[in-house]
Amino acid sequence: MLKLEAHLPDGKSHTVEVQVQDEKAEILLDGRPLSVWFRKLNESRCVIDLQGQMVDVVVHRSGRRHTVILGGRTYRMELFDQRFGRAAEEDAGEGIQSVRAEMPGRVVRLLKGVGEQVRKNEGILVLEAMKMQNEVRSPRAGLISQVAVQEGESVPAGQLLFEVR
Amino acid sequence: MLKLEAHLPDGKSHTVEVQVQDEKAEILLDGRPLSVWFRKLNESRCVIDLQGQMVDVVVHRSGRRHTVILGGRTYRMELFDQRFGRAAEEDAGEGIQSVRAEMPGRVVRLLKGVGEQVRKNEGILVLEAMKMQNEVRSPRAGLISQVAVQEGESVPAGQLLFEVR
Amino acid sequence: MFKKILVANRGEIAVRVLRACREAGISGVAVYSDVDRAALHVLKADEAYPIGPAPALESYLRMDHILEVAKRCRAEAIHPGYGFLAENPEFPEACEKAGIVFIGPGAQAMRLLGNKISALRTAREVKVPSVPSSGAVEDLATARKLAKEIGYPVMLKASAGGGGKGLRLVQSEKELEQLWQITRDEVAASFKDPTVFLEKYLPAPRHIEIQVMADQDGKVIYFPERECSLQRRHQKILEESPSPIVDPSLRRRMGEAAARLAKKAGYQNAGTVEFLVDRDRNFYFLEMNTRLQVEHPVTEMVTGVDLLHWQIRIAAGEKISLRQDEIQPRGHVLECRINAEDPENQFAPSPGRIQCLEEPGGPGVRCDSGVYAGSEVPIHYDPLISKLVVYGATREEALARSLRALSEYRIAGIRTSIPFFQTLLTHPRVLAGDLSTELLSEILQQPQTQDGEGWQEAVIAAALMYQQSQRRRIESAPSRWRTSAWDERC
Amino acid sequence: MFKKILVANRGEIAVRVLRACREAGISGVAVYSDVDRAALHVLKADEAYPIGPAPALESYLRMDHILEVAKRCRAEAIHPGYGFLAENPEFPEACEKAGIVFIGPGAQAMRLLGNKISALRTAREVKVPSVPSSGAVEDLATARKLAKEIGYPVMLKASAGGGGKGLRLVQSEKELEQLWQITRDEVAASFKDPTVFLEKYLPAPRHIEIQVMADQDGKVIYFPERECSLQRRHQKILEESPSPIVDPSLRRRMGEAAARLAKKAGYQNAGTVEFLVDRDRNFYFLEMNTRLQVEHPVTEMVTGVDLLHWQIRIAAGEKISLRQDEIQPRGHVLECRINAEDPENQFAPSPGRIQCLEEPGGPGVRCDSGVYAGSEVPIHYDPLISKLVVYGATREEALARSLRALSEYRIAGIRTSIPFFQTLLTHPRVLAGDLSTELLSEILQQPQTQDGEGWQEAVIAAALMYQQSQRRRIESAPSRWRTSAWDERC
Repeated sequence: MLKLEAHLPDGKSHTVEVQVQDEKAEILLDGRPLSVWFRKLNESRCVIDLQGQMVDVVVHRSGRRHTVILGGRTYRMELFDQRFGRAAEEDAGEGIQSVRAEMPGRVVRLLKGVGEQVRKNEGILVLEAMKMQNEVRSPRAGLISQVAVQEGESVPAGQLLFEVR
Repeated sequence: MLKLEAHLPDGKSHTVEVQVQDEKAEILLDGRPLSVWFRKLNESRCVIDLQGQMVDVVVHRSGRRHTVILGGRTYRMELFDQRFGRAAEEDAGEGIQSVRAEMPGRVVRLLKGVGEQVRKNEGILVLEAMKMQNEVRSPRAGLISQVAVQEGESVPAGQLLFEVR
Repeated sequence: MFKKILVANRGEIAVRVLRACREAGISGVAVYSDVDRAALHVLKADEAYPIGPAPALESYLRMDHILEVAKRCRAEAIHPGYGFLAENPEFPEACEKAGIVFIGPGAQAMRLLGNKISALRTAREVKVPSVPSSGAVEDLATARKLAKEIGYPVMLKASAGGGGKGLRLVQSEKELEQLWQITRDEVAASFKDPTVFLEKYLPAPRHIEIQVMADQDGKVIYFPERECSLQRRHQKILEESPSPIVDPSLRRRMGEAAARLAKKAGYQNAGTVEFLVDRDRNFYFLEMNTRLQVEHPVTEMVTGVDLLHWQIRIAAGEKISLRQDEIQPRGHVLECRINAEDPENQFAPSPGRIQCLEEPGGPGVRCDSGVYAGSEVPIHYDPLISKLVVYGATREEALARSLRALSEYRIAGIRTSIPFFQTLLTHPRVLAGDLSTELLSEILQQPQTQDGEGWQEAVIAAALMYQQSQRRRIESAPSRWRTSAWDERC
Repeated sequence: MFKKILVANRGEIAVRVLRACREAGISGVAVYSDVDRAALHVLKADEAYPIGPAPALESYLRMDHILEVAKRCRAEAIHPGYGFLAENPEFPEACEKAGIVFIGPGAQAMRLLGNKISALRTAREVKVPSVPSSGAVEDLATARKLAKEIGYPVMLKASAGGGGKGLRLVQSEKELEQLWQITRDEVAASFKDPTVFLEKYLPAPRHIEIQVMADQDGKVIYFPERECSLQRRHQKILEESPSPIVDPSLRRRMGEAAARLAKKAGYQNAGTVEFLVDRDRNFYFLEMNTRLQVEHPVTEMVTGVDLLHWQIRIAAGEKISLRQDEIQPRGHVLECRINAEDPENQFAPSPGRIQCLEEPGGPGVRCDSGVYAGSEVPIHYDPLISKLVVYGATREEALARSLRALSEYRIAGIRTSIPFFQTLLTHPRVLAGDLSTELLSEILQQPQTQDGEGWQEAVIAAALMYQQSQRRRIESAPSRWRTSAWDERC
């Protein structure tokens, strides 16, 4: 049985254990047993019979992050495989937190500088991509310990933008 | 360089050799060299730059048989990989020729029996599937040497229907 | 209004009904046979229940199973779609007994109009023209007189006829005299009943039909005609509205005739009155379809009226609020029925798994599809997988746009009638609107010339994709067994 | 008619134009930047040519490259789409010099109407109302007098203003007296030019626009209005026709005003006159868009007229054969702009590869898409990937159907604004048609409540798909390296 931990955007987490035999899946969701019919259509799509309601589901995965489209609605979550444990960086609620560019773009404006105190969700800089400007915010309250980019600079995806501690 | 022989429905055949490096493909079509840009999108789809016209192509393969949808038109062909040679049964223009059910269905009527002389494309039996009746025809002129099914019988795909020699 | 509707059908029509339910805020229930467990109509439903094995007789035709599901899930109404149980008067009766609303006409009207003889009688009662014919004719003198009345050419037919026997086309009185005795003898030899009669011969008629809608108060409205002359083995394959030969006056006369018939029969909900139309634009009642038809989207697109929504509203007791004069055609609409069949192999069925599916889009294009990428087209049901319905400001624009849309389809895994439509919609007689119920078989008898263009590109594409698959195979398959497994898979 | 047209654009609008070309039997030529080599517009074209690197300044904005391609492939005309070069008067001039027809207005009309001041002057000349305002005001006494003429509330504004500085909302004469000197001082301190003036304040106005079409003979027709009040940062995101507040009389008056302006400016081809409409249904000229707009399909669907085909015909010298009274709205049409952006993260751009794409279908649904499954959404261009245009017999039906259609989208690989529309189209004020240009920012300020339903099913689905991927991984990956490679890929 594969055991996973699902982290939802509302901060809650749940355990889910799955075992699949042909098109039958046995599931333990937070310990509650469920039995569902399940057919995988391709890499990103499957059909699940949820006791009378048959739904087709699109699941897009990027590392631990999963986007699930179900019944026309979009759900996001992170899945942690209990076999591998949770990566250390993810647990780092304390200490230095690095923020990287989610996509390539251009740094239009710096709103905060090194040494400034910031609140959680406070805007630190403005990135432009696809003709839109977007504030990149601090994931936590703290002190800006590094700003790794300059105004006007173009950054690739994954580039370190700033650190807060 | 991979060397293939393509058999078209009009009876003509052509040789094609391909070599691919990243998104550049070098091709010899009946000895004529061509260089095209090529990007595979997924298992059944690709985009090819045919010297100014960019086309997306769907290729569906079932063994040697290929169905190609290109520019909204459908092309069919068989491809023979020169490394493996051509299977003996395919070369059998002479001798006994077996005809199998292309899809599951029900035998509605037998039109010919064992020992009857038939012309090429003459109907031998009628198969029903999807509320439609379809004559299965003889691939060549000759004598019906075996009829392997009965009227009213349901047959799976691939089931031997009859032999003509 | 209903809170929950069960759809007693599958494929594109079940999807159509379920979409209407969702748009009306009604819960939609699907039923499915074993092979349809992951079919599109099941996925579009709010609830779905199994009703039996694949053969329709054991599932979609099982009234008892369907009604049991309806009762269990507390559906208040059932929509039958077309085919299966849609025109079986026992079904509305069984629904009534179970306290469930049948979305369609009552059993009585269905019986009256479903039977050709009583339908014809009803049509005559309300002066809806039908193909002129004599009663039984005993002797040549009477035959001569009646043939003159009907007008040549006429058909000399055995009352008990069938299979083309005892059937003669008679062009003139002289021919009648020559053929009378021969036909009599042939009929006497072929059938128990030697009676013959005369019927007007319609050379190359058109099939033109009128959609009607009637509410529970007996208000009947009619819609602009649909022409469905292009048929293969009596199966419509291309429909359009308006008809290239119908003018406003004929439209009104046909519409009023259809409405009279529906009213006389006490008809409720959606139905279609089919006519044959001859070269002089006379129309003759053929039969009535007591259900929503495959080609209903043509009417929806040309009038802007949603027939499904009205079907549901009427069944729920609402009155038709549309005025007859509000229902006007705008532009021109064509429908191609996309079947899972192989036009290059006598339209043989082509069931299987759809590997890749991309449907056309953009202006004026409506796809009513019953399949999706990854779904199975089973062998057990009819081959219609999708309807391509296309609007144009003019017939010419609708034709050109249909061709554009057809060229956008990408379907792999099964064969479809799409290449056939690409040829058909460029045929001079189709372009000219010069249609008849015989045209399609004439076209199909002509050799289908496939020009040689494009094969080089196709060969290159196939070779490149083959090469790619081989590359992967070589990299990932260490054993001979792997190689074979791969061959199976593709 | 032209034989070949080059489309100087990308994305959904290039696809739209190329579809029109195909339908008209015209060869369509695409141009593409390096990142767009396999983009949908390239695949829809009969020919395609590269014009430079990804940044628009080096490709789609390079007139010289585009004209060189046009000359080389012998295109007779160029369609600019919207954005990029569409409203740059130098482009039609350069086309003319190169002997190529520009499908759009002439450079002169474009200049006249593209400049706000000369456009406003032209509007006044033909009595098209604009927002009432004073000239420069020197003293409080004059201000009092002029404010009374304009009518309260008024805005007190700096001529040189910008960024909200020197901008005061004045509700009454008493307020004017209080604010006059403060504002004057602030303006004098903020700007070199201390001039202030008064302008009528329109609280929560609606954005309503009129599509016009003019041929080379100067015949101008107008179309039923589009309401585009729902905007985010001045970007329209939802458009509809008819407007919930426009009646036939207002429609005619706005249409005639727009036509007068186009005629006065010697306008040719398609254009749109934008108005603000206040609560008393007074309309005020805002600006004119001298191109085809993103939201043109709304008008096409509500009138049945193909604007693209007419654009091409007019550019080829054809006269408009449509009569003004033939152009009538039927039913109701809504358009949702589907963007590659993340509505749960301040609408951050979401470029990337589209892994899976299924678009809605069925009755009343039109998708104008610029992407396909497997295509890349690059970071360099605007985030519009598709437009969902939906027809209903009524506004209510169009809203319900839009929600149904939105629920049918399946897009994986990028994030889109679809979930946002699913919330927006259930907002009471949107349902009531109680719109204004300020509504969307009000809605966005409210906390977006996401109810907790469905997460169990989502977690189960994600876990099952993860399990399946692990199964394959375990079976096929013998080494640690393989495992990491797989992780990268997913």
